[in-house]
Amino acid sequence: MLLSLSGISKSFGSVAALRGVDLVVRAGEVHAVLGENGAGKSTLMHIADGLLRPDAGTIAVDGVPVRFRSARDARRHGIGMVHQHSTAVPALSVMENIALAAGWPVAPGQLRRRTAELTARLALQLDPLQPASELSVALKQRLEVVKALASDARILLLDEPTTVLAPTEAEELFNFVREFARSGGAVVLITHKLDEALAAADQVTVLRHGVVALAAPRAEVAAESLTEAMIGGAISVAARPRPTGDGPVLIQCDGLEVKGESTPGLRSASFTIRGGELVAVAGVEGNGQRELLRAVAQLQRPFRGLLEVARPIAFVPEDRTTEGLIPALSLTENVVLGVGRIAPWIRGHRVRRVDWSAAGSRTTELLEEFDVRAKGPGAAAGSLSGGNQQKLLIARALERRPRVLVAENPTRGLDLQAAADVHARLRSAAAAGAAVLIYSNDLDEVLELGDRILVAANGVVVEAEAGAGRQRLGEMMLRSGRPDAQ
Amino acid sequence: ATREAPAPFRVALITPGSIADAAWNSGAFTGLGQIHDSLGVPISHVEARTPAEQEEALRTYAAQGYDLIFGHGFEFQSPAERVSADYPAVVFIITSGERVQGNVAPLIFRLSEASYLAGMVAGGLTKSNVIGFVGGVELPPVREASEAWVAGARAVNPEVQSRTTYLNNWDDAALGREAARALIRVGADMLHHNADAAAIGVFQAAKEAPGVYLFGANADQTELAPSRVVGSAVIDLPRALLLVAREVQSGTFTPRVESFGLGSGVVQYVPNLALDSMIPVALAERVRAAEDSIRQRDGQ
Amino acid sequence: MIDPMAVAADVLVAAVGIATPLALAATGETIAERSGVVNLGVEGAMLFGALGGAIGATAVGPVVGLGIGVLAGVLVAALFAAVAIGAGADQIITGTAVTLVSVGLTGTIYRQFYGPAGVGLSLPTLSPLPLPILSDTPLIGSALFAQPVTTYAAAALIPLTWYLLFRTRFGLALRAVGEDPPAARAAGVSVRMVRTWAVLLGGACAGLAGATLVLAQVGTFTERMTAGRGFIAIAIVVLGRWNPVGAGLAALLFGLATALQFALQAAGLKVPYQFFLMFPYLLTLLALAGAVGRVKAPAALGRNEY
Amino acid sequence: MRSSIRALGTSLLALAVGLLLLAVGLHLAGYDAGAALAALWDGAFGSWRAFTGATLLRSVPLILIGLGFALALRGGALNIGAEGQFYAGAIAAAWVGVHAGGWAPWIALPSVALAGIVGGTMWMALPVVLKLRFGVLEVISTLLLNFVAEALVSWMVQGPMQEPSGIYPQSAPIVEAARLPMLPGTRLHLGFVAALIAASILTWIFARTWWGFRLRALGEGPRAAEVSGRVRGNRMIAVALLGSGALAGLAGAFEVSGVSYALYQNLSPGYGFTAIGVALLARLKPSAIVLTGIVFAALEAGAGAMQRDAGIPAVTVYVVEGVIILVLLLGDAAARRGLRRQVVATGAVDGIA
Ligand SMILES: Nc1ncnc2c1ncn2[C@@H]1O[C@H](COP(=O)(O)OP(=O)(O)OP(=O)(O)O)[C@@H](O)[C@H]1O
Ligand SMILES: Nc1ncnc2c1ncn2[C@@H]1O[C@H](COP(=O)(O)OP(=O)(O)OP(=O)(O)O)[C@@H](O)[C@H]1O
Ligand SMILES: [Mg+2]
Ligand SMILES: [Mg+2]
Repeated sequence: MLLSLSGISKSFGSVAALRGVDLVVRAGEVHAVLGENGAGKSTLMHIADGLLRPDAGTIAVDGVPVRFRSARDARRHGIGMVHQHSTAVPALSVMENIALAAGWPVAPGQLRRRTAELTARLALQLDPLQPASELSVALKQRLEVVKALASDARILLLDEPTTVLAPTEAEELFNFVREFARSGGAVVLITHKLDEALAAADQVTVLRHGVVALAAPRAEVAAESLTEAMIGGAISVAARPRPTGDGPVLIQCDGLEVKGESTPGLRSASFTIRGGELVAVAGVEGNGQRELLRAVAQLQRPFRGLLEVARPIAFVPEDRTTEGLIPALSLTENVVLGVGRIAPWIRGHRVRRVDWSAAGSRTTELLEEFDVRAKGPGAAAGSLSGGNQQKLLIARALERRPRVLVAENPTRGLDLQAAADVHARLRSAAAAGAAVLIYSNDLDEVLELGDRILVAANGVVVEAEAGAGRQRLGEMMLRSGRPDAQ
Repeated sequence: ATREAPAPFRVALITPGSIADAAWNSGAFTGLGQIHDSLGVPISHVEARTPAEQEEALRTYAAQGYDLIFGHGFEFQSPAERVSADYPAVVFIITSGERVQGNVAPLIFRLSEASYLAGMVAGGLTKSNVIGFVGGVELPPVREASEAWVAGARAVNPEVQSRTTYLNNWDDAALGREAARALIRVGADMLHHNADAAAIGVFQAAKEAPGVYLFGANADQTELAPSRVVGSAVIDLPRALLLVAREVQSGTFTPRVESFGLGSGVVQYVPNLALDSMIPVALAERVRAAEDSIRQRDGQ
Repeated sequence: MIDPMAVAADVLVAAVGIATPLALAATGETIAERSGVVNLGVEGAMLFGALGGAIGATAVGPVVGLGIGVLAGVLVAALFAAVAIGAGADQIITGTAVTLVSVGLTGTIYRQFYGPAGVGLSLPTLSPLPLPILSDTPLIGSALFAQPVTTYAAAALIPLTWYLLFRTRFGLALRAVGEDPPAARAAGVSVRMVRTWAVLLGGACAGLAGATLVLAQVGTFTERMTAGRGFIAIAIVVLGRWNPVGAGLAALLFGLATALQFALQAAGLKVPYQFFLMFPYLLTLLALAGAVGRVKAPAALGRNEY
Repeated sequence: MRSSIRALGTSLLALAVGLLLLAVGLHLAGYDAGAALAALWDGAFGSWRAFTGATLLRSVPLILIGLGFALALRGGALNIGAEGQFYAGAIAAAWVGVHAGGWAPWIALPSVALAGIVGGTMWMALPVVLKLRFGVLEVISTLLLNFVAEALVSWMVQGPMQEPSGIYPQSAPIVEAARLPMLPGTRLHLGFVAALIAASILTWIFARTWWGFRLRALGEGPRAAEVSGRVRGNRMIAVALLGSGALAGLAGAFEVSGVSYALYQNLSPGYGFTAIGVALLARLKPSAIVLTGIVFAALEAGAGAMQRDAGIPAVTVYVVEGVIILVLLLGDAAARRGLRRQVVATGAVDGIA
């Protein structure tokens, strides 16, 4: 018995995030913790990592009760954590971030060597000298994993470590995790991907509304019983409307080039998207898809080529808390900010005013309609769980009644039900006549969602033939992709 | 109705800066103390640095029934005139003031007469024929002192070149030192100042540089550098303030332009006796003669 | 009669002298700001350092004066830390209030010692300490190598601080705290602890800077004698891009501009002296616009919520 | 509601403890602590004359500059240069005021105010250009320009704008028509009303307008405001900074046309810096800025009274002022912590939550 948490309770104000939760993790085991968004998984991990102090309950390591006053105490007891959202310090380099988390010495030459060794051993490539601020979300997550593994931890807490990793990377990570457990370590794995959990775990604990809904060895549970425990029923998936594809052309680009910030960017894209279509872009991080979407969303200026996009446009950024929402502002304020001045609650022409009560009541409706779990429209956006933040972002984007909807990794970190809901929303936006353009690091999502699929490789975006499968897309993604090689 | 006993005679002083400047403001504060000691009257002091504070202080003292209010600087002139219109019975004395209006009267110190004598000594002693002056802020009395210092030196030695530096500051002694060092670098070997506390740095600079001598201002500053201070241009502020206060208390005061120069003894050139031997007899003679003629002119 | 080479050398000497307390205070403030704390109390810490230096020198001697100056600076910084870090009050107001208290307390204490109209006391000062051979280098020799010991202290402090910030684990934690306190916390760093240490180190430097003013320059204490140097030091931190080496260079630039300003006034040019007074600030602005360019402050600077 | 009452209680308690400590300190230093604190109170609030002529009068520049500081900081920009903008406004206003001979008051007064606004705005233009073109942080450019402005005003009163006799470092007095009328029965000029109006306008802008909301969003989350709110950050910050300068310039104009009636080089006792505390303590809320502006002004007014009526030396009075501000801060911090425990923490763990 390496790590045991018993009777843990934790409230934030009037929100009871955890109520008497027990979790026992033994040496040599991978313990999956499942639960819908807001179930309390991250909170539990923060308590185990010394970042939050429980209101009640005890923690024991190796059977000895401990009290963590900071993450350093947890580190001292051999606990390492991969956070759901990046905890890298943006201004520091990759290797400095690792040194900070692992307590490595800071001499640059040595540090660089150790970092290179570690990333090579884990097969998670990172440039030691790159500032963390320049890393994409996926690379940040990679760094998060490397940081946790750098400090010789015996107990690893992984809070959704694979949400934006490429499939091969996820594979490598799980290999490592299993090896880690086999050599006597203990792993807590939080994920929303059931198959992942079932493949990797020895034990499963399901949290629901802050209490343990199910705890059993992997061998004794089936996928259906897990969803049952998580949401109290089966996942409901809305019927998939048929793509019409005969609407007007809403997005058109030809020979589009967009400069990237730290990557080569987009070197060539030529396609059109009509109203009613949902187009998904597949690609390994850093191959130009990000620049493509941002150019379509009018956030980045094309460098060359033609780009015509119908208005209004709505955009859902992947980085929820810095580009999407302002954590300190209320939900209503965040909705008002994102819907913009075309909203009905904007009054007056010469001096535009905001009718806050109209905005507030509309926000209340949206929370209801999109099943955003929050205390109310006045709650701070930062107090929402990741999944609920995402639902709010989608709700807000659709509130613009967009003709063009652009979304990056739209279901990252969402639980199964929430992801299904978001998918349904995106589809119905398309069904209502909008052109929807997304990219996702999750190939399954691309395959499931896209009426048409584009593949970004090496800055070149080409369309996959209808009916292309996993295998074929994978090949296209890895192609060297010179513009003339099509 | 019964007649109230007359309120006691009270005196107030408003200084435009800290009274720990070892010069202009501290002298007035000492004077206020002497008024209290000699006349046995209640006194009050306040520091007021801005026009807003200065007018408020004048007005408040007047409203509180103070009989005599010293505004210690020319900047009190126009606010005092405004306040005086509402409190005609109160006497306002403006040191370095401009003119008489109602019960507002200036008290003028011709420190420049003493600075002139200091300049004469400097002009006679300089070996480099360069003399320097460090000013705090270019206020009228400061500029007058600096001009008189130069005129005095030229009167003795037409070859003399003068250099003047302003700090825009009365507190920063380290800057005062740098200003003086810059003057010394261009050859100045005789220095004078009117920079209150900031001038302490001037003394330090002189102490560090061989062959450089200087002249104090406002008070006898020999103590600050006994081997380098040749003399000081001194205002006996306490004495002047006490004189006026006496008059006002006894009811004999009539508003007038009261001006103190060498003749009155309120302004003096005080030599450092320890360095007397430095000064050639002929030069000493000329300075004494100049002093006498100024006194006489004052007397008329 | 006047050798321009000698004058130039002397201007450099003055520049380094003027720069010394600024560099000391700015280096300390760089440490504090790198940890995310902007301490406007440096002005107060300098003043107390100056008074401590004066008292120490009166009682024992100039070297002890330096020590007491440092201690006084640390005490002022501790007051700031207690309110701004301990209680989490706004840093800017706390710094202003601490400076106000320091101006008042130093004045009050000084008057208690030396009377209400405080006579300037004459203290033994630290005379220049020429380094053999080096100080004979033409032009820059005396500017760099014939200075009081505090100038050498500043010169040593700058690389030491650089090492502390960029080559030690404490420095790494400190920078992390200044950029992203929640992330630093997730890495196990105690934000309050690190910030407190940073502020105390800053206070020590400011105290030394104040003592330098008294013991290496003026030779006495006067009320408000720091005259805004603490605030200039904060500008120098920005100009130096939150890097101790940059701060040292920026302090030198500022010292040079001030020394030149006085040299120009003393040269007797017929230009209103106010334009010379503007010179150091305009030069700094120019440097900011030209050579220095875009800079980013530590992201969590001035923020208390973590 | 309950929690805010408790918060108020905490800060009052802190205030009481702080004042007690202060009294003990003064007593130990050999002063009559009772008389000192009584004088502090009397000088600030003790009479209608003191309240209007000392406290409220001083609060005008503090409120105006504090509002300007809040305006810029709402958008995330720090204007440390109000002192300079104040002087620029004062110079411009004095120039117009001196040359307004023969104008009717209803032309002269608005012209003087406008001149102040233009002066303050122009003085802010350089930092804005430097920020937009060269990325120079406004914190430092505005700060440096304070020193330049001080030298400039010193030159003005000894050079081009010096009074006709050429002796005194001050401008000629401004004409009668350019002098702000006093509120009846007081020495408080009309600028106070203008400050209250400015506060209400700003309240309205922040609370009700689209522009004001987006400015706040920019300050709270610049990336999100630009990406999700399509706020053009630089443009908006530029406008906010210029507005900030305008308010400081207006304060300078009022000081000339309502108090000193001429340009002096020491018009401001550091309003620009005190006002930062005023705005921050008020959490940038305009209505609260009026209140904290009056509190800080009262402290200054009371400081004078402590010297006058209780014989406390000016330097010692600084200690009293500083300690009271620290005590206010501690009370406020304690109250806020009480509140935080009540309300759901916002963004406390964000980034790791
Ligand atoms: N700092 C906080 N302040 C207030 N409420 C919080 C805070 N952190 C979490 N909560 C609330 O606690 C509950 C549990 O949140 P937690 O982040 O643990 O969920 P989760 O299971 O990790 O969800 P997800 O899968 O979306 O990451 C949610 O209702 C959330 O809103
Ligand atoms: N939330 C949003 N998502 C995507 N695009 C948006 C969003 N809000 C505005 N836009 C687009 O950004 C551009 C600018 O929008 P808008 O004119 O509303 O902004 P604005 O700042 O109010 O403009 P101005 O300042 O000129 O009045 C338009 O092309 C608009 O369609
Ligand atoms: Mg979570
Ligand atoms: Mg527009």
